[in-house]
Amino acid sequence: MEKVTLLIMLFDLLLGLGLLWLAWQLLESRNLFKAVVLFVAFGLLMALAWVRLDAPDVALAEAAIGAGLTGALLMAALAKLPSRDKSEPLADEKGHWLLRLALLLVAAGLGYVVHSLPESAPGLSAEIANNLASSGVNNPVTAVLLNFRGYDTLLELMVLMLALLGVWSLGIERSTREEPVGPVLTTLVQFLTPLLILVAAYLLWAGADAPGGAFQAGAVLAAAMVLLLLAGWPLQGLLTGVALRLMLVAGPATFVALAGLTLLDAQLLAYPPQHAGKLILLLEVAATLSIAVTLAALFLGYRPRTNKEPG
Amino acid sequence: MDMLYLGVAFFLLLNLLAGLWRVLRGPSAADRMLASQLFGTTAVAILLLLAERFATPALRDVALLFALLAAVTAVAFVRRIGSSHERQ
Amino acid sequence: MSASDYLSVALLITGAVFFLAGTVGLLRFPDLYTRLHALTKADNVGLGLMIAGLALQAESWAVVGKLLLIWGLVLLAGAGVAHLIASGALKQGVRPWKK
Amino acid sequence: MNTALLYSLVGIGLFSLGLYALIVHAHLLRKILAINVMGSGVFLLLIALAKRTATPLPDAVPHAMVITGIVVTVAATALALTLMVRVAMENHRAELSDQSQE
Repeated sequence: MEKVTLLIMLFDLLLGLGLLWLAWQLLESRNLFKAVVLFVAFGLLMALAWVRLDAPDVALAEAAIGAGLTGALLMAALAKLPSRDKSEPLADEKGHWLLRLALLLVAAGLGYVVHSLPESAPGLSAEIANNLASSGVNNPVTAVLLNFRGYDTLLELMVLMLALLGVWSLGIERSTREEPVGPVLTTLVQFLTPLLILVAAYLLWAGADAPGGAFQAGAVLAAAMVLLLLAGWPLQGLLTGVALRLMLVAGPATFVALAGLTLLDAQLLAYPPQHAGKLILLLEVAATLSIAVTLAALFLGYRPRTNKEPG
Repeated sequence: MDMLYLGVAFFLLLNLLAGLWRVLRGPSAADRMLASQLFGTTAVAILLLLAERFATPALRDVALLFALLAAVTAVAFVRRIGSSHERQ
Repeated sequence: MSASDYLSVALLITGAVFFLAGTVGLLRFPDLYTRLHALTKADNVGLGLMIAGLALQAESWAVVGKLLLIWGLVLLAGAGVAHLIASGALKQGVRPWKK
Repeated sequence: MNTALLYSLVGIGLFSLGLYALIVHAHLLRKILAINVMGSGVFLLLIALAKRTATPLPDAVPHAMVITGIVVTVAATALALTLMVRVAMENHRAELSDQSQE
């Protein structure tokens, strides 16, 4: 038994030191492409850290977003930078000792505070356990996200929408000269896309009882769309105008409608327990669709237009 | 068995961190991308071992996601950056 | 420990050796094209052996199915990505290593 | 040393490294990566502190907050990257200069 605990501790120590070392390397590397690849590897190790901290829901979200979307977003942005910009010498760092000292003091202070926190703090876990039966789902994280603190999720969907509005108001439509798609990429995408859609549906359904839910499912679905865009499918021509807008607002609109209805009856987003399960599923389906389309549109980087619209 | 799962997982984590040397050294962008692809596979193996050791089936779903999405970053690299982007 | 446990132990350890071979190849081989071998060592054989070892311990057939699905996906992605990276590099004029 | 404390300290370390890089480096992509690393540090601290329950199940509220945070981070990163590309188009380099230009 003693040996097992020691081995787990060594694993944790190696993972922690690996994370810190990777962060240092990626932030101080001369070459920006290297920094991006290291950042993707950093996300991989973060997922392992979530696993060690008993947070499988967070690990799923990190895997769905870190492995698929973040890397693709960074690669696409890097490709748009002027080429001489990609490996510039780092700033002269000789004069930063005062800053280093100050940050070291801040880190030491924070470390001391965390160290002096009590060993055990139940937080809200008892309240969640007591109310889980009336929430309509069995996974505490889903219950918090869509029932107990549903307003957080509502506002989060609004933030996603705002980010997309920002990108659309800035975004520059550029016709990148793309190489023709080879048979290997086509086959790969043909195999992966249906599976990605299936896994998204599975995660959405599983979210009620096990780790999973709207965020993870939405991110996986977004990854499928990003893959199709990368493989040259004209998704940006298909999803335009009213259809696109409807999908973008499906999540927030369902949420707001439900918030209004519950406000008439009792309290903001307090569902009647006998309907809670169904309402959460409805919200999750709408939120998954909106999250997926919003994230894919963020990757696209400009507002797709119909042919009729003036450019 | 517990000891073995943990031991192999620890060994694979060491392997992964050693492989980072290739990302740091390059020389080409394609080399770095390839190395990070290998990390994805190693992470899948570690997750499956931990799923068995700690009896947490959800970790298999995390591994499944890594396996499914491993190609996305690499395809983004091939389609957007290509391998000539930097040669030293 | 039963016979299947011993078999699992053997499979897991052999799998770990293949992962080690993959890392050594990644670090020591002279050029991009030879380093591609590292990917196949770990993906195809190393992970395959590990999954066989874990499948022997699995509690249900559904778990075995999921494990095999994961292996298949890693194989597909590994093969596809290796091809895309290599053919891209070849087109850009990265020359294969010659002794 | 217990797990929660170890990962909390790693989280603080990541936050400090990210903050340093954010201040020191001029290139906008480095700044975006630095903010992401800082965010990961904060998330790690939150989840590590959520583990300090008496039961084996950790507190689910920080977990839900971090999942929300991860999705918001990727959206904010996408917006920041678009801004960066725009700056690079106007300035011919992805940096903000000290002098205000007309």
